[in-house]
This record gives sequence, structure tokens and C-alpha cells, in this order.
Amino acid sequence: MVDIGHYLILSTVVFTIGVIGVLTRRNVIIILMSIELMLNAVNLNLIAFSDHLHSLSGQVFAVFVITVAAAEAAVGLGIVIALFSNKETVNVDEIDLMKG
Amino acid sequence: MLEYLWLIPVLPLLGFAVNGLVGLWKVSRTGKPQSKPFVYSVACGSVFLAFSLAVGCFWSLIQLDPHDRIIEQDLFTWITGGAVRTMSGDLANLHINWGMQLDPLSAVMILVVTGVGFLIHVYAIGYMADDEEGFYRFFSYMNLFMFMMLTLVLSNNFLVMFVGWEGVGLSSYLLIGYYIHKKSAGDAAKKAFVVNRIGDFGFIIAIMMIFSYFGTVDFTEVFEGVEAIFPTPELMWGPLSWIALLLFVGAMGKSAQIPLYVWLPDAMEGPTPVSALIHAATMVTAGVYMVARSSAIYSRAPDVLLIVAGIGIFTALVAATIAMFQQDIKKVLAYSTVSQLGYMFAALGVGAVAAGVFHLMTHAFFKALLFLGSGSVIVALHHEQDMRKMGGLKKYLPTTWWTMGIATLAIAGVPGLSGFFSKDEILWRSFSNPQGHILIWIVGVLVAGMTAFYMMRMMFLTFHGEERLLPKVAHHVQESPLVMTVPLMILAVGSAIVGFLGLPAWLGPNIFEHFLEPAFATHYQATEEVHHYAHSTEILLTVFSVTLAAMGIYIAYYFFIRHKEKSTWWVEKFRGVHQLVYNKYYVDETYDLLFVNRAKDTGRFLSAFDSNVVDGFVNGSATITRISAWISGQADIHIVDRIVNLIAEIFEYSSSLLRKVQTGLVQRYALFFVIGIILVISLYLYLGV
Amino acid sequence: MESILFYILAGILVVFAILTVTAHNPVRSAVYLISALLATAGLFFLLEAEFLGAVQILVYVGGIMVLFLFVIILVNVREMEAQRRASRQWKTAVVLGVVLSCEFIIFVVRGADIFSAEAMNSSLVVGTQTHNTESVGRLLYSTYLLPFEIASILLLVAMVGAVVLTMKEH
Amino acid sequence: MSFFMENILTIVCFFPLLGVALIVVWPKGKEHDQSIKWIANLVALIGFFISLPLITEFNNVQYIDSETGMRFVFKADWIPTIGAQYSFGIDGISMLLILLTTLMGFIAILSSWTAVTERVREYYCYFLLLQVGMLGVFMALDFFLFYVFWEVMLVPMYFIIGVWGGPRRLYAAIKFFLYTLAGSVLLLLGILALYFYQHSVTGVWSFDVLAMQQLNIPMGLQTWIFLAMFFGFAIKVPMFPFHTWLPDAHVEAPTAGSVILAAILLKMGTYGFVRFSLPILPEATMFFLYPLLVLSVIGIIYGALVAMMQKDMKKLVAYSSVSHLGFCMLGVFVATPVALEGGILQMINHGVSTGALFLIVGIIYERRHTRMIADFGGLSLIMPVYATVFLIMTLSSIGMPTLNGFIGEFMVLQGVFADPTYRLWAVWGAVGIVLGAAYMLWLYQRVMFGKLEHEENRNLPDLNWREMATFVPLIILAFWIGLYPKTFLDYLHEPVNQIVERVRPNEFSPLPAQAFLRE
Amino acid sequence: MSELPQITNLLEFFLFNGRAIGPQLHLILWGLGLLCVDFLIPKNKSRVGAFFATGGIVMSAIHLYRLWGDTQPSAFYGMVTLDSFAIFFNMLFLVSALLTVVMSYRYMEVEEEQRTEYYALILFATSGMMFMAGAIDLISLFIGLELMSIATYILVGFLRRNKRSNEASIKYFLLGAFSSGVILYGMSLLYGLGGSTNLSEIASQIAGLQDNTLLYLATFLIIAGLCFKIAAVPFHMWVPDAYEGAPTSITAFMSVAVKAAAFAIFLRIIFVVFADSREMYSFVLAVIAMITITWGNVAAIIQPNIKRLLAYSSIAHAGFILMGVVVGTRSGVTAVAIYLLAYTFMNLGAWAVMILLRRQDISGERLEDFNGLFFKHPAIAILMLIFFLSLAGIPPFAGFVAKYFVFASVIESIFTEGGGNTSILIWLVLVAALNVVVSLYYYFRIVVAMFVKEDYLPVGVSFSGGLVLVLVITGSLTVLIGIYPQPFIDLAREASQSFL
Repeated sequence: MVDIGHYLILSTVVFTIGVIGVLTRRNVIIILMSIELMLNAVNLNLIAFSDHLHSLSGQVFAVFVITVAAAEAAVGLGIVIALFSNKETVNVDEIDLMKG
Repeated sequence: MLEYLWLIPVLPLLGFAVNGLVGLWKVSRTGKPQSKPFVYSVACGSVFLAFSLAVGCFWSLIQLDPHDRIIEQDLFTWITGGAVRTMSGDLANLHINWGMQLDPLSAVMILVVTGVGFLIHVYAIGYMADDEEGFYRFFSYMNLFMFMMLTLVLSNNFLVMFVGWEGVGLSSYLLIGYYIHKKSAGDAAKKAFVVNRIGDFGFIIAIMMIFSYFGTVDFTEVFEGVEAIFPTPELMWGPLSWIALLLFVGAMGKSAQIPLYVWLPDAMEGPTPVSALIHAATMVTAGVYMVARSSAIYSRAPDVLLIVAGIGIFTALVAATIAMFQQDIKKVLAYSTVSQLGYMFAALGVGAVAAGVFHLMTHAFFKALLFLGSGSVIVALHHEQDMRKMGGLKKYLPTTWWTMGIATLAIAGVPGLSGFFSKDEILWRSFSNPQGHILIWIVGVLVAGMTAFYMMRMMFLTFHGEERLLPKVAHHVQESPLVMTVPLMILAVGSAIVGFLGLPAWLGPNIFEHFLEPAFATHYQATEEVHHYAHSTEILLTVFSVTLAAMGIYIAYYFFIRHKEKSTWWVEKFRGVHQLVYNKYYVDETYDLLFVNRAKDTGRFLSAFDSNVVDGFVNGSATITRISAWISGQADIHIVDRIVNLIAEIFEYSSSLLRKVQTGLVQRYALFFVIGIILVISLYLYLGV
Repeated sequence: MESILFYILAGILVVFAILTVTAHNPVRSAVYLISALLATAGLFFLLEAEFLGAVQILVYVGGIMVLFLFVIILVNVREMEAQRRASRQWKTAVVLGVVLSCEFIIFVVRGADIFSAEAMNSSLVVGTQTHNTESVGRLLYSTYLLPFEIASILLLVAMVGAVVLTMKEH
Repeated sequence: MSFFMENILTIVCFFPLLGVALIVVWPKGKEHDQSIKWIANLVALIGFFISLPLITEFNNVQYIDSETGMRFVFKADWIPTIGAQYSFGIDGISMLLILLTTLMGFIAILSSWTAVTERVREYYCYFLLLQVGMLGVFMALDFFLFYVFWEVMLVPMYFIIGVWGGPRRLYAAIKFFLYTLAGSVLLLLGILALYFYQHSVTGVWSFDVLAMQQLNIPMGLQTWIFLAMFFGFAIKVPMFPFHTWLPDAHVEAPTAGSVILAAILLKMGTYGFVRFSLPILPEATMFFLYPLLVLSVIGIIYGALVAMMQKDMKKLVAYSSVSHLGFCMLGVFVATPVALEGGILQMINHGVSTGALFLIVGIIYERRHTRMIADFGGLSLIMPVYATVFLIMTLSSIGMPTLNGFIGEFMVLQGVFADPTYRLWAVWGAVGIVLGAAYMLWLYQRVMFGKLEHEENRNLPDLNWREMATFVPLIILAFWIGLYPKTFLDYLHEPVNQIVERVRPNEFSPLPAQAFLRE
Repeated sequence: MSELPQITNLLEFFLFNGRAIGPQLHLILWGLGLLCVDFLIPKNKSRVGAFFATGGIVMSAIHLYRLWGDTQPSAFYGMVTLDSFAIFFNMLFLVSALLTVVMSYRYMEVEEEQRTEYYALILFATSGMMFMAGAIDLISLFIGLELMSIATYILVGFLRRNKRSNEASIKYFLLGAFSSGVILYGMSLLYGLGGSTNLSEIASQIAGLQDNTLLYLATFLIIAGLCFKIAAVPFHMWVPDAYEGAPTSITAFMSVAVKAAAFAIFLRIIFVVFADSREMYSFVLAVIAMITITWGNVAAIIQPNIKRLLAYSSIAHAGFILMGVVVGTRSGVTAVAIYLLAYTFMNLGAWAVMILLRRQDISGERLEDFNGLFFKHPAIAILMLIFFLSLAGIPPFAGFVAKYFVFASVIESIFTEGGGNTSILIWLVLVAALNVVVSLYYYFRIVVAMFVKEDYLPVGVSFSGGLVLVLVITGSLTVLIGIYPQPFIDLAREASQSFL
């Protein structure tokens, strides 16, 4: 029987890996994937809790999180395409038209 | 008659208003000045009416029994204010009436002011004849002065007195600066006003002390309060002494005592009638009048009395020595005025109030006369004032000569003339009075001698000896018109005879002093333990002083008529001393040295001020003030204001920093996000909020 | 037994997560992400959340990641491999990330013991008799009906948005 | 008529808005400027006349509020939930200031007849709006309402300086605005603190100033609130370290702007101290008395010294008003009855004389387009009437007896002197008088006396009728206050005694003798 | 464990629960309808979309008005509630959505992006906000939030041929997704601690926790996410870029409605979940508020681009509103509500003027574009002046009343509570007060340009009936709230009734 702490620690690790990905990668798409990683860590949390609490709402929550993840991915990639068709780049550090 | 007392000052005021407004109207609308006859008839008329009213009041005053010869009239309530806590510990409301008081002292004053004033007005008609644009200005100013002076002497409380006090200062400012185009005139005017202000500074503080101690500024009430609270003289230095001293500071400013006398010689920049009226006969004696008026206070502040006497006699001495070597005829008279004022203060200082006032009166006559005389000389010589360019004028200006002669003899103290009596009274009192001192007497006698000397010197240089006239004026010198000479004659008569009002004890009753008694009633018994001298002593002293005066006269004769070369020889022999005195002891230069050069050392600060460094204490101090003013001005720009702008700049700078932070890189933003989270949660981890 | 499985799956998950973030080629990292997600799905099964595990595999792996791959192909890959992969601030970022995770872990380690108490009473306890999928379904259609409906709107919006943003001019 | 008297304060306060409305709807186009000027002037003049009943009916019992002693009180709910009320009411102090406002407002508007040529329409709108704001400040008995008016009048003043001002007008305007705003937000905090303290004590939500004057606030809180309010008012006055906005604002503002600024706006600060700080926070006032006196006296002397060095006439006058307001504050803070009355009277005096001096400077500036003292000299022969007016006002500002300045300064100093503890400060203040004479006369001498160096000055026209009309009332006032101040002082005794009773309880109400220590 | 509802009571189940979400339903249905009729509308007449959307909003508003007063504690098994708080905020959303739509149609033509989806998305976003305001369950709350966010991402990038718009949307989207990841993580922890997704149940659970380490973590992850939405420092960095790049109408919408919605859930969570653990967050929030106000104002001082300047100023305003949250009292809620109300009108007004100035080739974003506006269009300039004065908090305008209430709430809590937080609150109030001065400075840079600078760009502004209407409404309300705030205060207090 693995206690909840392990799952929490695992999810924090995954979460922060995702964060680091967001902070470091230049490629917008990979950044999006890192965000998916973060959401995944969230799901891990939810499921672990729902198991520990014997409450299913965690799992329902996870379902919604996945839904939202899908929606975000769709919109995000749409934006990426629009951007790419205008700027011919998907590197975030070349996107600095507006600053100051 | 007495119910018309208020008219006495008001009449000149009306004259001022009419002349001023009408003249202003005329000149601003038509560009042409008001016609002269109108102007002087209004001006002189108002003053004459005032004079006759004054006589009337005087008459009805002496009808009264000596003990109720103090008439107070409150015209209207002037200032009403909240409460203050007085010395006696109870509350008094600030309630000051605009009131008048007629008692022997003020009666004498109004007679002198209106009388002499009227004569001088008349004289001015002639003297100012050739001044077109300023005629109405001049006379309206003169009337304004009359109003203020009468307010001063007729007031029944210190504050109204202060009104007149400032007012005469103002009108003297206007009249000294009358010749607008002359820069020196403007400077002299400002100098006079500011020095007076320094004096007034003392005066106003004295008034505030008086009110906050006695809860009133009304003369009679204050003096009663003084008697009630300080029955005996204040042997330790206390509030009363402070009041007395501060009042005297005011007097020093107005009556040109050391060290505040420097403005008076400069004041000669004004027209001569002004010098006669304001700077000889009336205004400058206001200080004397004020000290005399408050003798109740002084009689209880012996230390201050000593100071008054000391400064008075010292001023007399210094001014006399300076006067001996002046070449400018008006300067001589100016310094002699200072010297005579010194006499009066010495008198007050030794407690001889009546004597002081007596000398004030006589001096008003002969000094006014002297000034007017010199004025007619100056007019005759087309505004030439340097005695070295005169001489032998006797045959051209006979009337001027004999009238001035009488005045000179009077001031020189020749027996039988007014000056003799008043001066001798002072000398005797300074010897005999308990507050007196042998030193004062000695110096006094000395000064008497010097006075005789320099006055005669002036006469000789001006009217006798060979002519040193400039060719261009030489051949049309003639006597002044009647309108100028008649006042001279009247004054001459006056300065000859008024002396008999105050005979010395060994000759008869001193009417004048006796008449003044009620004004100072009961103020002296506190310090009265007179040891009586025999008449012989008094006579002896008189003889002594008279001889000294005679010697003075002779020396003058010896040097300036008999052996003129001698004078130059002496001058050569004692060049140093002569230089020293001739240059008025370098007082002005010393002030310059003290302030101006120091100022120069302070580098470029002063470049701004050197341009307008004029002589003397005032400008010296003004320089100091201006340095500090400049510094504070700079401080205002560079420190106080700088800080404000600095804050603004800091904001703008940090604003630009924040704009740099906004790099436009989305990952940098995310980084900030993370940093934010880290900070917040570490707050809990490490600080455990 | 169960714990061994957990450690294996956790190891896989972490490794692939790291690979996802570090891989040169987006396609590669997409593939790594897929495997990480699969590992997560495994963990779900381990936690008796079969339904979620299934959803994870179907929606994520089947749907989202395919979308990703499409886009990656769309914006040409070759051009992207050539360049640096990390942004200039990556050192700082890594440090901060590590700090962040350490702090999270500290929190968890400190705070997790409150769970060691007996399972709390909770509003919706799983009936042991029913199957996980069924009960989740019941919940979705009863208690969470409203969010479920809103989610549909959400997906619609996303769809419209994607269309609006990528539609070519006509 | 009765309706008019019932709502007189409201009417007087908002009457200028009528003018604003008219001017706004008036047909556009430069050719209508003349008629707009007429409207503005008439409205201002009528505004002055309808404010006169405030004096004539002042002691009419039917308009006296029985328990507070306020006059013409008008109360109505405004924001009930927070207890803010629309409540107007005046006592002697505010009555005098209101009349000064209506009068100076008219004079200022009249004085800009020829001075303002472009954007006339807005100019007069701003002026009338300003008028509303200032009147409201003096009438409000509700702290919230007061604050609203207090802020409202910033905006028009900003534009008056910023649009019609001199070369550095924008800098000056924003400086004025920011300075004052900084002060007034702190003031707002102070007000709120009072408000909540009052609620915690009485349990009612109210901004009623008179109610707050009855509170006895604990010392610690008082000091904080006092500081907050102090910044608000001291910046407005302005007192010594906060004064730097004043010279800029004055120099850059158009003549009429400077007149209003000096005559009324600065008074709002002093009025604030009198109406709020003293009676509401008496202990704190006494606690801070010493530093306050120091600041005031520094203001007096520092202002005078700086004024002495100015080369620009307007700047000189500006600094001189720093000095004069030092007198006001000296009198207000020491809060003996005489001093307080003197201080309040000195506010009026400063309004009259400094206002007039700014007009004088403005007139010469309009003629010559320079204000540098060095460009003048010997004018008194060219413009005798101008010279006379200038002289009178100079004298009134240096405190020549028989003119208004003297009464105020004397009463202030006398009042300060009456408190043995602070004698010395009166002496310092008196030094200020001497300096005042020095710089004003020096100015007068340099401008009026001496030779006429500059040819272009030779044929400057003298005052015309309109300009005379602006001065006559001021001259009359100057002499009136100087010769018969009783007229004005009588209105002050009652409110002043109330305030003093708050600040120095029982000190000036009858006590057994020998309570006084003779030193 | 509820059974599936039987058909018999299904109807009255929906009748009962449906009314709680009636207004939202209106919006959604009209939005769907709009999407359906899209292809029927000829491209040249595409303003129809605007009118359609207006109709939807109006209907929804009417429905909402009918619901006024009879609140409903919970519906759909405790997913949403319809309390006065929700109603107040819903009204706010509807008003701002309406104004946005009305001011958009001309502008979208100027930008040549006139498409019906735009309005549909606005409707959906609004409904999302309304769900947020009513949500009392983590899940519905989160879904509402995402509905709003995703719709907004798209709207920000709606000018897809415009680089700035793309850039804005990608930035906003990345950070938004990131922040929702963070929020979710916090929520998951909260769920674990509370053992439920229902806010009130969570509250009752966590009240009994003996160690709130993890609670703290959860709280602050959520707060961080919300701070992102309300643009509080240091989570605000997206704001200037997103506001600059987005279509101005959408910028207005975001700066008002999105912010308001975020504050709504912020308050909801704070008051329902952490009601009795104020000590925990108020200090941090106070510090954040302080920094936010200062940063926003200071950064705006030398900002040459007016859209960015307004963006920064809206950051500062977020800080001010946050003050009301910090104190966590009822008067705090009232203050927030009033502030948002006033802010809606004055800020929308300012943005509407910005839209006016977007004329054919002029971006209307540079300071010079304002030069001499007064001489050409005095009315507009004066309105802008009013909006700026109000934003700066000068009476007698709405902004002053708003600021007054915020300050009042803080000072009140200083007085009433005392305790540890007093000093930080005092500092907060002082900093905020002084920032009023700073803000005035940069607003008046624009005022100077409008009123003093003479050189006017000779291009007429792009008027439209809608914009005029919007300006009239916003302007008059800005003044009205300033002069007679009583009714609006009553509304706000009504809203704050629903807590404690």
C-alpha cells in the first residue's frame, strides 16, 4: 500500500519539470507540451486523493481537467498556426514586438 | 472750544485729501498740474485754522484749574479683541480707542507744531515756487505730515501714538524722496524709513509688553497701573526697565541718537522747508516727547534713565564735534540738530523732563529759523550749499543775516535769548538733580562751547569775510521775497523771547515748568530727595558756561575773521585729528569696512550688491541681510525645490527601469510568475507567517 | 508488489517527463510525452481509476497528441531542429525550477502526515459494489451535470476558436 | 424672498454655475467673446451682491442655529449609508471669507477683460467653476462635502495656470496640482480616521464637523490625525518647507489667477486649520505648538529674505505672501483670543493687499510685457495714479498704521506676546515687519523713483476706469479695516472664543487672580 | 449518492434548477443561434451579428432583472448559486458586455475583421463569467473560468492578420494556460485537504485541520492564479502586451469584465473557504496590493503608448481593488463591488475614446494623437478629462467614491481589529494614498496634450452611433455615481449581504 505522500511528491516533481519546460524551451509547441505535463501532474494528484478519500469527485474533476487540456491544446495550436502564418516562427524569444 | 479738539489734526488731513486727490485728478486727466494759488491756499489755510484752533484750545485749557488740566476724548473704538491675562492676573480685553488727550505737554506740542508748521508752510510757498509738477505733491505731503504729527502728540494712548509715529515716518519718507529723479534722494528716503523701522521695532514690542502687563495702552491708565504695581523704582533690571529701554530704542530711531542717527544727515536731501519742519522742529523731537510723556515709567527705571542720559550727552558731544568741521551749511545744521536732541535726552535722563521739553520748544524756534535762513541763502545762490563758495553775503541778504544772527546767538546760549535759558536749565539740572552727574554737566558745558563755535563759524563763513561766490551766481544774488522773509522775522522774534517762559530759579518763577507740572504730576516724589543748592552755585555755574560759550564765539571770530591763515595752519598742525573729525569719525566708512569689505570677501555673492552699496549702517546691514536673503533664495531654488524635483526624477528613473523589466519575452514573464510563487511560499517556509 | 509497480511507473514517468522537456526534436518530445502519459495512465489503473486511465489513453494519447504531431508537421520540423533549443534564461530557470520543486516537496513532506489519519468521511463514497466507470458516469450525469454541459460549450468555443484563428481568407 | 433666504448659501455657492451654463450654450465664434466677458462679469457681480445678505442678516435670530450658533444652516441627506450630508452653514469666520471670495472673484474676472484674448469662453468657465469650489469649501459643515469642494477647485485652477500662464506654465500647473493633491489625500485619510473614531465612540456614521468638534480624541490618535491634516492644510497655506509650489504657480499664472490664488486659495489652508485642526484636535495642536511656531516664524523671515532678492516683481510679491501667511499661522496656532482674531483678520488683509499687489504687477506687465524690476524706474511721474495706488498697497502690506496690514500684524504679535511662554516668537515676528518694510520699499523705490532710464516707459498710459474699478473696493477695504476694524472683528469674537475654549480650556475664561506667574 | 432523476420529476427539476442559470442560458442560446445563422448573413451586412448579440444580452439582462431579489442558495446539486452577490456581478458582466458589443461594430469594420464569431465569443465569455460568479463548487468554478479564458484568448487574437494581435494572444494564452495549471494544482491540493469539491464543505473540513502547511500551499497557488487573472504584481506582466495587441474593444472588455469575474471568484473563495483564516493571507495580499499599485503607476509615468499606459493604470487599479479584498470584511466586499462598478463605467469610457481615436491610418495610441483634441472635438476631450479625473480619484466623479470606499474599508479594519496586521494596513493605506498623486501625473500628460497642445492631426475621429451612445452612458454614469452614489452603494451592500 503506497501512501499518498509518494504520489504527491511524484506529482510535484512532474509539475515542476513541466514548469521548467515552460521556462526554458523556445519552441511554443514544446512549451504547450510542458503545460500538458503540468496538467497531468494535477490529474495524478486528483486521482491519488480520490483514491485516498474514497471520493469519486476527484476523478470527475480529472475528467474535466482533461477536457480543458484538450480545449486549450486546440486553441493554443490554432494560435500557433495563426502566428506562424504571419511571422514564420514558433520561437517565443523571437516574439517581442511589444515591450516596455 | 475743547470739543473741537479733534478738528486740529483733521483740518490738515482735509487739506491733504483735497490737494492730493484734486491734484492727482487734474494731472492724470489733463496732464497739467493743479494751479498753485489753489494748492497753497488750501494747504496753508488748513494749517492756519488748525493753529488758531490750537490757540483756542490752549486758552481754554489754561482757564482750567491746574489739577484737571488733563482732558481725554475718545473719538471711536478702534480695535476690539479677545482677552489677555495681565500682570495682576485678571483678564483684560484688547479694547483700544482712537482717543485724544490735551494736557499741558501736548498743548505745548500742538502750539509748536501748528505754529512753526504754519510759518514753514508759508515760507515753502516761496521756496517751492519754481517747482511746477510737484507743487501739489509737496503741499499735500506737508499737510499729511501735520496730520500725523498732531495725531502723535494728541493721542491718549500708545497705539494711536504709534500711528502718528509711523505716519510722520511715512511722510518724512515721501518728502525726503521728494526729488524723485535724484537717486540719492530715494536712497536717503529708504534709509530714513528703514532705520526708523528698526526703532519702531523696539517701540511696538514695548507697546505689546505694556498691554500684556497692564491690560491697557491708555496713558493715564498705564501710568496709574505703573504706580500701583511698581510703587518704588525698579532697582533690579525688570519688566519696567525693559519697557523703558524698548521705548527709548524707538525714540533713538526717531530722534536720531547714536547709533541710529545716521539717517538724519542724509535726510537733508529733501527740500529745505522739509528739513526745517520735520528734521529740526517737530518730527525728530517726537522721541523726546514720547520719553517725556512716559516719564512715569522712566522715573521708576533708574538704570534706563542713566542709559538715556549717557547716550544723549554722548550724542551731543559727537555730533557737535562733527558739526565743527562741516562745509555743507545744511549738514552743519543737521549735526547741530542731532547734538541738541542729545541735550534734550540728557535732560530727560537726569529727570529734568520740563527742562527737556523747554529746550525742545526753544530749539524748535531757532533751529527752524536757522534752516529757513539757510534755505533762503541756498535759494539766493541757486542751490549752492557749500560754505566755501559763500561769504560776505551780509550785504545781499540783510534780513536773512540778522534773523539768522539772532537764532545763532540763541543757540549759542547768549544770555537773554531763548537758547540760553533752556540750555542753562538743562545744565543746572544735570548738576543738581539726584539722577544727574557731574560728568554730564562737564560734557554739557563743553558742548555748549563747541556749539557756540561752530554756529558762529557758520555765520562768519556765510555772511562775512570776502566773497567766494561762483562767478555764474555772483551777480544776481538778491534777498528772498517777503513770503519767505516774514516767517523768518516772526521766528526770530520768537526765538528771542520764548526763553522768558522758563526763567531760572534765581531770576524768577519758571512759568513753563510750573505749567507742565500736571502732565508729570506725582511721578517724581518717588525719587525726590533733592539737596538744595544756594542760588550762588547756580549763578556761578551759569557764568562758567556763558564764558565758555563766549570763548567759543571768540575762537570762531579769531579763526575765521581775524587770522584766517591760522585756521589752515591749525588744520595742518593737527591734520590727523582734523581729518578724523572732518570725516565724521569715519563712522560711515567704518560701517562700510565692517560690512562691505567683509561682503566683498564672500566672493561673487556680493558682486550683485557692490553696485548698490551705499554708505552707512543701514546699507551695511542691508548688505548682510541681502547676503542671507541671497543665500536663502539660493537655498529655496537649490535645496527645498531641488528635493521636490529630485523625487520626480526618481520616479521617472524607476519608471524607465520598470519599462526595461518589461522585455516582451513571454518566458521572462513566466519567470516572474514563478518567482512570485517562490517568494510567497518561502515567506511561509522561512518566516512562518 | 503494488509499491514496486508504483516505483517503476513513477520512474518511467519522471524520466520521460525530463526527456520531453529536453529533447531536441519536437516530434521526439511529443513521443516522450506520450509515453509519460501512458505511464500516468498506468498509475491511474494502479489507483483503481480504470475509467480515468482509459480516458487518459483515448483522449490524451489518441486525441491531443495526434493534434500536436499534426501541428509539428505543419510548421516544418527541420527548420526548428537547427536552432538552439533553450532560451537565454534557461540557467536561471532551471535553478528556480529546482528551488520550486524542493519547496513543494518540503511542503508535502511536512504536510502530508495529516493524510495518514484514517480516511475522512466524504460526501460521495464509492460504493464497492458498483464499477468505477459506472459510478463516474453516474456522477457526471447527476451531480456534475452542469459542469458537464458547460464543458460541451467550452469545447465548442475551442472548436470555433481554432477555426476562426486558422481559417484562410476567402 | 423667504425662499431665497432659506437657501441663500446654496444659491450663493452655485450661482456661478448659471454663468457657466450660459457661456457654454452661448453661440460659438470669436465675435461673441465680448458678450461672454459681459456675462461672466455680470454673473460675478450679481454673485457678490446676493452674498451681501449674509452680512445684513447675519445676526437675524431666525437664521441662527440655536445649539451650534451657526448661521443659515441647511442640511439634507446626501449619502445616508456613510452619513455624508449636504450641510451648509457659516459663522463669522467663514462669512468674512465668503464675502472676500465673491468680491475678489468679481475683481479677478474684471481684471482679465483685456488680459485674456484667446480661448475666452473656457477661461471664464474655469473661473466661475473655481468660484463654486472655493465658496463650497468655506460653507461646508460636512467633512465629506468639504473634501469634495476642496478637490473640485483644483482642476479649474490647473487649467487657468496651465493654459493662460507664462512660459513654464505646465510645470508650474502640474506642480501645484500634485503638491496640493498629495496633501489632500493625506487629509482624506485623516478625515476617515476621525470618521471611524467618531463611530467607535458614538456609534453614528457622520461627517458632521460640529459633532466632531465635541469629541475628545485620545492623544495618540490625535497626533496622527493632526499630522495627516497638517500636510493637507500646510501645503495649501503654504507653510515653510512646503512652499516651493507657490512662487512657480504665482509667476506663471495669469494675473487674475495669481489674484485668486493669493487672495482665496491660500486662505483655504489657513481656514482648514482654524475650522478643523484646532477645535477637533486641540491637544495635538498644543502638543505640536512649538514646531508649528518655529515653522511659521521661519516662514515669516525666510519669505521676507527671499523676497528681498527677487528680480521679478511677481516672484517678490509671491514670496512676500509666504511671509504674510507666516503671520496668519503664527496667530492661528498660538490660539490666544487676540492672536487668533488677528490671524483671521490677517487672512482678509493678505487677500486684499496681496491681491491688489498682483493686480498692480499684472497691469504693468500688460503694458510692458516684462516684470523685471530692472526694466522700470521713475514711473511715478509717468503714472501718478498708478503710483499712488501702488504706494497705498505697499504700505498696507508692510503694516502701516491706518491701513489694514497693521491691525492684523499687531493683533497677531500682541496675542502671541500675551502668552509668556512664546514671547520670543512675537519678537521674531516683529523682525519680519522690519524686513517687510525693507523689501517692499526697495521694490517701490526701484520701480517708481529714480530717473526714467527706459525710453519705452516714457508714455505708458495711466490706469483706466476699469482698472480703477478693480482697485477702488480694495483701497476702501484697506482703509476700512485699518481705521475701523471693529466692523469685522465683531463677527470673529464669538467663533474665536469657542475655538480658544477648545484649545486652551479655562485659560481665557475668568479665573481668580494670582493665577498668573510674574516672571 | 443521488439516483438518476425519474422522467416524471425531470421537468420540474429543470424548472427549478434552470432558473438559477437562466441568464447564462439566454446568452449561450443566443450565441449558438448566432453561430447557426452565421452563414445566412451576407458578409457585407455583418453588423447583424452585433444586433443579434445585443438582443441576447438585453434578454439575459431582462431575465436577470426578473430574478432580482428572489435568490436561490444552490442549484444543480450545489454547483451554482444565485445569491445577490452573483446577481450583482452578473449585472456588471452584462453591462460591460453590452457596452463592448455596442462600441465594437464600427471598430471591427475599421479593423476589417467584422465577423459574427466575434460576438458569439463575447456572449460565451460572458456566460462563463456568470458561471464563475455563481459557482460554489471547485469544478463549476474552474469550468466557468476556462470558458471565459479560452474565449478571451481567441478574442485577443481575433485580428489574425495583425502581428501584434497574434503576439498578444500567444503570450496571453501561454501564461494563461500556465496559470490555470497552477490554479489547478492548488485546487487539487485543496480537494485533497477538503475531501470534497464543494466550497462550503471544504471550508468546514479545513476548519478542523491541525496542520495547515499544505493548505497554505494550496491557498497561495490558487491566489497566484487569480492574481494572474486580476493582473496583480508579479503576475501582471502579460497585461501591457495583451492589452496593446488585442482589439481595443476586447481590451476594454478584458480590463473590466474579466477582471471583475476574477475578483468575483477571488472574493467567493476567500470568504467561503478561508473565511476564518484571514491572518494567513491578508499580510501577503497587502504586500502584493502595495507593490501592484506602485508598480502599475510608476511604470505608466513615462509610457509613450497610451494603450499600454492605460494597461498599467488598470494594473494599479487592480491593486486598489485588492485592498478591499485584503481587509476581508463586509465593508471590504462592498468597497470592491463599488469600485468595480465605478471602474466599469469610467474605464470603458476611456477605452471607448481610444476606439474613437483609432482613425484610418492613425493608431490613436501615441500621445501625439491626442494633441489638440479639445479644439476639434471639445465634447470628447471633456469626456476623456472626466474619465481621467475619475480614474485618478478626483471628486465629484465615480472614481473618488470608489477610492473612498476602499480607503474607508482599510482604515475601518485598522480601527476595529488592531492586531498584528495593523501596521501593514497603515502602510498599505499610505502607499495607496500617495499613489493617487502619481497616477494623476500621467493622466494629466494626456490631458495636457488634449487641452494645451495646439497641433491637431487633421483626421476626423471615427464616430458611430454606438460609440456616442456608449460615451453618453459611461460619461453620465461616471458623473452620477460621483454626485449621487447612494443607489449604487445600496446595490453593492446588497451584494455583500451574501457573505457572513
